[in-house]
Amino acid sequence: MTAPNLIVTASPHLKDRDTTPRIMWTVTASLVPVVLSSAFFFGISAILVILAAMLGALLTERALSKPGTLQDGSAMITGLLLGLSLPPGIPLWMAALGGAFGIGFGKVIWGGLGQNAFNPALIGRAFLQTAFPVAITTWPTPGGSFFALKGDLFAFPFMHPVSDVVTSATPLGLFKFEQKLTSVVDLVLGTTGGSVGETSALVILICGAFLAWKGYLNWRSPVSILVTVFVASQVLHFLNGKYPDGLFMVFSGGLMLGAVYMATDMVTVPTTNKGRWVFGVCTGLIVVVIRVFGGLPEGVMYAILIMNAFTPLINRVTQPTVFGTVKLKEAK
Amino acid sequence: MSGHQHGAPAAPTPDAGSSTARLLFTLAFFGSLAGAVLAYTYQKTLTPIRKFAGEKVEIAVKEVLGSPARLDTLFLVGDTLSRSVPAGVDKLEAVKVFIGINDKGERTGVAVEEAAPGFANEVRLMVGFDPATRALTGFKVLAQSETPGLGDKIQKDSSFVARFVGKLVTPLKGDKNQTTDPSTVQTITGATITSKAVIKVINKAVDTWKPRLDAYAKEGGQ
Amino acid sequence: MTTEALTTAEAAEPIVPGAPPPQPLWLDFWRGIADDNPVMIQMLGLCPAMAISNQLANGLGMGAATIFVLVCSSLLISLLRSVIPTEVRLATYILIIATFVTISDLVMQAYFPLLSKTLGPFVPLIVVNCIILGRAEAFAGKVKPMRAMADAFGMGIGFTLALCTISAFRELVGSGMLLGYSIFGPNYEPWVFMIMPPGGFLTMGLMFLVMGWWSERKKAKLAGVAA
Amino acid sequence: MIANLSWIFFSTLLINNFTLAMFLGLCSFFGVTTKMDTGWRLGAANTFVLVMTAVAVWVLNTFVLAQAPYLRTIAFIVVIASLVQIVEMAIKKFLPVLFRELGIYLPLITTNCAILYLALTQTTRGYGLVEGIVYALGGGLGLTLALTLMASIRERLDVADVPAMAKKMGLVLIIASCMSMAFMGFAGMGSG
Amino acid sequence: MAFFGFAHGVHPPEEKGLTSGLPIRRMPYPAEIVLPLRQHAGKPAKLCVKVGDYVERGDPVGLADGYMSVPIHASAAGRVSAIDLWPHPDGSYAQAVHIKVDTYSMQAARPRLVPRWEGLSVDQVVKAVQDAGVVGLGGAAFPTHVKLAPPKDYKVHTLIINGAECEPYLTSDHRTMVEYPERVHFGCRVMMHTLGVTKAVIGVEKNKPDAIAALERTKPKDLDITILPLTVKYPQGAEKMLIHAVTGVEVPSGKLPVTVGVVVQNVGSLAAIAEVFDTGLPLIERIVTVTGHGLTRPANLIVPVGTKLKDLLAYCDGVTKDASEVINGGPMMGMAVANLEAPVLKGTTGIVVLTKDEVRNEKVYPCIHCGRCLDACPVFLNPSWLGDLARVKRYQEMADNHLADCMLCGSCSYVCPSNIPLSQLFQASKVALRRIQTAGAA
Repeated sequence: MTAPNLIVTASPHLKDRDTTPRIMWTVTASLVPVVLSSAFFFGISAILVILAAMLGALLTERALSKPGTLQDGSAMITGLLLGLSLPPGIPLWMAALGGAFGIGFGKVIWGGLGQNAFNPALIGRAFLQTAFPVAITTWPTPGGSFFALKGDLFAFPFMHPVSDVVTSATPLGLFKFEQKLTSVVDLVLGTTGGSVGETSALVILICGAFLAWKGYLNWRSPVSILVTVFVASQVLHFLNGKYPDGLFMVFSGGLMLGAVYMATDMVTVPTTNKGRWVFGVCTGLIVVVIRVFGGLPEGVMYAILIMNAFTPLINRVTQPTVFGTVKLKEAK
Repeated sequence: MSGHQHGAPAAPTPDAGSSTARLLFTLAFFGSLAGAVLAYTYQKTLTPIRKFAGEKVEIAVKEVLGSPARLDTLFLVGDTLSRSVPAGVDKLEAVKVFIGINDKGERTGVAVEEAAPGFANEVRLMVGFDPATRALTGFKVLAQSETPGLGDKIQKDSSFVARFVGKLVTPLKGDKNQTTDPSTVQTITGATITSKAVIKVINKAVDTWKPRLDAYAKEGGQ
Repeated sequence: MTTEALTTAEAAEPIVPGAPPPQPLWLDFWRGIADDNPVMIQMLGLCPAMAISNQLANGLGMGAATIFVLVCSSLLISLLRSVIPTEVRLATYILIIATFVTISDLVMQAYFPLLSKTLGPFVPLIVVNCIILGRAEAFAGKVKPMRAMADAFGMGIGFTLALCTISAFRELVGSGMLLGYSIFGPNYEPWVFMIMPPGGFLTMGLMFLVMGWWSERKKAKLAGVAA
Repeated sequence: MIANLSWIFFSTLLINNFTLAMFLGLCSFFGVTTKMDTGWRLGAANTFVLVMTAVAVWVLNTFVLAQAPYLRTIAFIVVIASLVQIVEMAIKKFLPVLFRELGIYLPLITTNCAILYLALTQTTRGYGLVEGIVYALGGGLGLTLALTLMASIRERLDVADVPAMAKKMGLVLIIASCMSMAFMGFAGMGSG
Repeated sequence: MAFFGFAHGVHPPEEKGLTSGLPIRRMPYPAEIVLPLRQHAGKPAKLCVKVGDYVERGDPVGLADGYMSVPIHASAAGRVSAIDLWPHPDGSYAQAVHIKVDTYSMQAARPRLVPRWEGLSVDQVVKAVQDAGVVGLGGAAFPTHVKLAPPKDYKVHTLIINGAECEPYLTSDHRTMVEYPERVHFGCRVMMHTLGVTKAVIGVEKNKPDAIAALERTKPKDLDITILPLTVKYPQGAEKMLIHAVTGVEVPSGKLPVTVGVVVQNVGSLAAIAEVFDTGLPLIERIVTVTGHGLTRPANLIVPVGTKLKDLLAYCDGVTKDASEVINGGPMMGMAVANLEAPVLKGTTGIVVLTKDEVRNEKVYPCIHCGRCLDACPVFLNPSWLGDLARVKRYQEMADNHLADCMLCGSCSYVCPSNIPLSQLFQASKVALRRIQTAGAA
C-alpha cells in the first residue's frame, strides 16, 4: 500500500454543496428573466440603466475593497437590483453614482460583505431619491421602439437632464395624486409606468418562487410582507372605499421586487425565522402606512430600510430558545 | 456638568466652604445682573425686531393684494371681527385680516395668514383673495421647510405663484397637467404634496375667513 | 502691586487644582484650532455643526455668535474666578453664558433678521453647546484673562472653521452655490441630499473618515519607520 | 383636537425626529450608544425629563415669563438644570436600583440640547399644556428610538471587520446618515 | 412518545450503501498490535505488563485506575515487544503497549469463569463489566459500567438503546443489529435487569429496515422492548436528540440524561456486554466500518483493538489515487488522522477515506447571516452569532449564550455556505473558556 497524500482538516469533513458565491450567482441568474422583461417593456434604456448601475457598483467594489471580493457576486447583485429599481429614463451618470454610493457607504465602509446593516442597493436608491428627486420620479411610458432612448440617459455627468421625457405616472402615483386605479391585469403583466424591473409582478414572483424552491431564498419575509400588505390594505379598503384594495397594493409599485429580492437579502434581515416574520409584518405595515397616509406614493424602499435599522434589535429579541432551557427557566 | 470634561475634578474650596448666605448672594447678584443687562438689551432691540416683523407682514400683504392704496386691519375677537385689538394681546401677535382698499375707496381684496402641514413641516402662507368672487389675488409663503430645490419652489418659483392669481377657490384643485379650468392649478412636478399643501392652505383660508368677513359686512362694518 | 507680588501670583497659578499647565499664549490660541479642535477632535458641538450647516452663511453666522459668547463669557468668568464660590460656579457660569447668548440672539433678531430666522432656535441653543461650558469649567475659571481669551478665540475659530468647512461643502454640492453665488453654473444638477439631514451626517462622517484615513496613514508610516 | 395631537406626536416621533432630522442630543447619540441597555435607558430618562420640562415650561410661560420674554433662555436652562437635579435626587432616594443603572447618565441630560430645544419651540409654537406633553412624548420616544437602534447596530458592528479609518467615528455618522435617510420615508405623512 | 424525531438538523448524503449490505468479516491478525492505555473517557489505564512478557488473548495489559476507568486487554496472544509513546488517532502521542503477535498461537483465550448474570448483585455486574473493559462503542468511549449504576437520587424508568447511527458512511451498528440481534437483546436484558427498569426502547433510523426487522424478529417475548423507527437526520444519534425523539422530553441544559430518568446505551456496547456474560471475553475486538470512496474495497470488519490503521487499510486493498483524507469515526464528528501508524481503538466506529472532491472547500467567506446554521443546530443555538463572538474572542459572552450546550455535532459547519469552520471555532472557544475559568478560580 502506498502512503496517500494525506491532509488533516477539522470536522465535519463533509460540506453542503452551497457556497456564498453560489447563492449570489444563482440569485443573479434568477434575475435574468426580470431583466429581459424590463428590456421588453422599456427597450434598450432599461439595459443601459442596469449596466450603468452595475458599473458604478462593481468599480467601487473593485477600487475600495480587498482584492477578490468581486468574485463573490454580491456587488453584482447590488448593482443589478439598484438598476432594476430606477426609472428607465434616469441619466446614466446618476445610476452609476447610485451604485457607487450604495457600495461605498452601504457596504465597504461597514467592513464589506456580511457586515452592513442596510441593504446597499436600497441605500443607493434612497440616496438618489433624496439627491435627485425629480429625475428619479420621472417615469417614461413603456413600449415603443426597442432602440428609442427614453429620457435623457446621456446627460452630461453632474448636469441637469435637458431633453423632455414622455412621461406616464406610475400606478401608485396615479392613485395617490389623481385617485385613478390601474387594472390588476396590467399590474401583473407589467404594462405600466414604473421602474425598470418592478413593473412585471408576475415575472418577479415566478423567479422568486424558483429561488425559494431551490432554497436560496427564505420565503418567510416575502410571504409575510405580501400577506400583511394585502390584509392591511383590504381592511382599510373595507373601512373606507377611498383607500385602494389589497390586490392593487400587492401588485403595484416596487413591492414585488422589494419583497422578493430586497427583503430577503440575508445580510440585512433577521437571521432567525421568528425574526423574519416580525420583519415581514412590520415592513408590510410601514409600506401600507407610507403609501396610504404618507407624502410619497411608494414606500417599499423606505419600509425595508427602516426595518433594516430594526434588524439587530429583532435579532436580539427573537433568539431561539436553547434546547433544554425551557424547564430551567420555569424552575427559576 | 458638561460630561465631557471628566479630567477636571471639582476644585476644593480654598477657604473651607463658603457660607450659604454668600452662595445665595452670589447667585442672586448674578441673576439680577443678568436680568438687568437683558432687560436693557431687550429694550434696545425691541424696536428693530418689531419693525422687521411688521415690515415682513406688510410686504407680504402688499404683494398678495397688488399694492393697494390703503390697508385696513381687522382683528379677530372670539369669532367675530373688530376694528380694535382684543384686550391683553399684542398688536403684532393678534390674529388679523388685512383689507386692501384702492384709491377709489373700493375693497380690492383681503389678506389672511393660514397654515397647514406640508411635506416636511408646516407651510404658512399669506393668502390674498376677493371675498365677493372667491378669486385669488395671490399668496406669499411666510414659512416653510420643504425639500430644497423641489418643494421650496412654492416660495422660489415665481411662475408657480403666478399660476394661482385669478383662480377661483370653489374650492381650488390641483392637477399634474396644464389646465384651463378656472379652479384647477397645475402642481409642481415631483412636489405634488407640497403643491397640494398650498392649495389646502388656500382653501382653508377662504373657507374660514369668508364667513367671518361676510358676517362683518352684514353688520355694517366696512 | 510689586514685582515680587507678581512673581508670587505667577507661581501660585498652577496651584489651582486641575488648572492647565502654563503655556505660551499662542499655543493656547492654536490648540483650539488644530490639536484640540472642538468639533473634529473633541467632538463637541456636533448638533449645531450639522443642524445649521447646509449653507455657508449659516455657518459663518453661527460661528460668529459662538465666538462672541465664548469670548465674552470666558473673559468674564476668568475675571470673576476668585469671586465665584466653587459650590455654585457651574450655576453662575450658566447664568453668564445664557445672558450672553440671549444678547446675541436679540441682536441677531434685530439686525440680521433673515439669518436669525434660518438659524432659529439654534442660537439660544448655544447655551447648551458643550464647548462653552466645557471651556469655562476646564480653562477660563482657572486661568488669567489673557489666556482665557486666547483659548476662547482659538476654540471659537476652530469651531467656526469646522462649521464653515462642512457648510461650504454641503452648500457647494447640495446647491452648486457658495454664499448664494452660483459656482457650477446654471446647468448643475444639485444633490439635494447634501442639504437634507442625512447629508449633514454624511458630510460630518466624511470628515471623520478623512481624518481617520490620515491618522492611519501616519500610523502606518511610523510603523514603517520603526520596522 | 385628537388629529392635531396625533400629528404633533407622529411628526415629532418620525418625520422631524429630534435626533435624526433635527440633530439634537447628538453628544449622547454618539457617546453612549455602544451598549443597547444604556442606549434605551438614557432615552427613557430623557423622555421623562422632557415631559417634566414641557409641564414646567408651560407653567413658566403662562404665569411668569409673559412679561419678560427676554429671560426665557435663562429661565429655561435654570429650570432644566434644577429639574435634572431633582429627578436625580428623587430617583436616588426612591428607586435606588434604577439610579444605579442610570446614575451616570442623568447629569448628561442637562446639556442635551433636545431639552432646551423643546422648551424653546414649545414656546414659539404656542403649545398648551396637553400639546406640550404630547410634543415632549413624541420627541422623547423619537430620541429613545434613535438611541436604541443606533446602539443595537453598533453592538452588531462590534464583531464586524470595520476598516480602521472608519472605526472611531466615521462609520457611526454614516450609520446615522443611513438611518436619517430611512426615516425620510415618513415625510409628508399626515398631509395627504 | 410524541415525537419520533427532533427539530432542525441536517441531511448529509448518507453513502451507507457502500457497506450496509456487506456481512461482517473477521480480519486476520496483523503482525503487531498497539494498545494505547488511553482509549476511553476518564483516567487512562495503569500499565501492568513489561517488555518481554507473554500475554494470551484477553489478558490485561493495563488495569482500571479508579472508578472512572477501565482495563485494557491484549487483543491477540504474543510478546510485549515495546512500551513507548505511539501515535494516537487523536493526533497526539500516548503511552502504548506493543504486542508482537504470536503467529503460531491458536489465539484462544485462557479458560475463564463466565459469570451468571442472574445471580449477581448490581455491584457485581458493574464490577464484571468494568473488568471486561467495556466502554461505549458509539465513539465517545464512556465507561459502560458507570451507566449501569446511576446516582441513587434519580429514578430511572427507561433504557434507550441507540441504534440510530446517523453519521454518514458508518454501518457497524447497522450490521451488528442485522447480524447479531440476539446479542443486542441479551445485552439489553442484562442492562434492564441491572438498572431495574421494565421498559426499553431501541431507536433505529428508518433507513435501516433490515435492522428493524431483525430486531423485531428476535425480540424476547418476556421483555417490554420497543423498536422505534426514527426520522433519518443528522445528529439523530446524539444522546439528547435521541431522548427527545423517544420520550418527547428535553434533557435540561447542562444536565445528564439520568435527570429525566433515562439511560442511553449504544447497540454495540450491548453486544459487548452480551459477550462478557456469554463467553467471558473482555472487549478486545470491535466491529469497524472501513469505507469511503477513497478506499478500494470497503468492508465491515471485526478488528482486534490495536490494529494499526495502515494494516487495516492494506487489508481493504489500500486507498485509491484520489484519496486525500482518512477519518477516524464518521465524517461529521470524526477526526482526520495524520499518521496511519495509529491503531484502532475501542471507540473506533469506522474509518472513512474521503476523496479530494469530498473534502471541504477551504475558501472562507464572511458570514452573510443567512441563518442556515440556526435552522441546522439541533440544540437551537445561534451559531452565526457565536461564531462572530468567537472571532473577536468574547468567550464569556459565548458562555452566556449557551456555548456549553454545543455538542460539536458540526451541523452548522456542514451547512455554512461561507465555509466558516464554526464547530472548530466552538471547540477552540470551549478550551479557551475552560482556561479562563480555571485561571479565574485559581
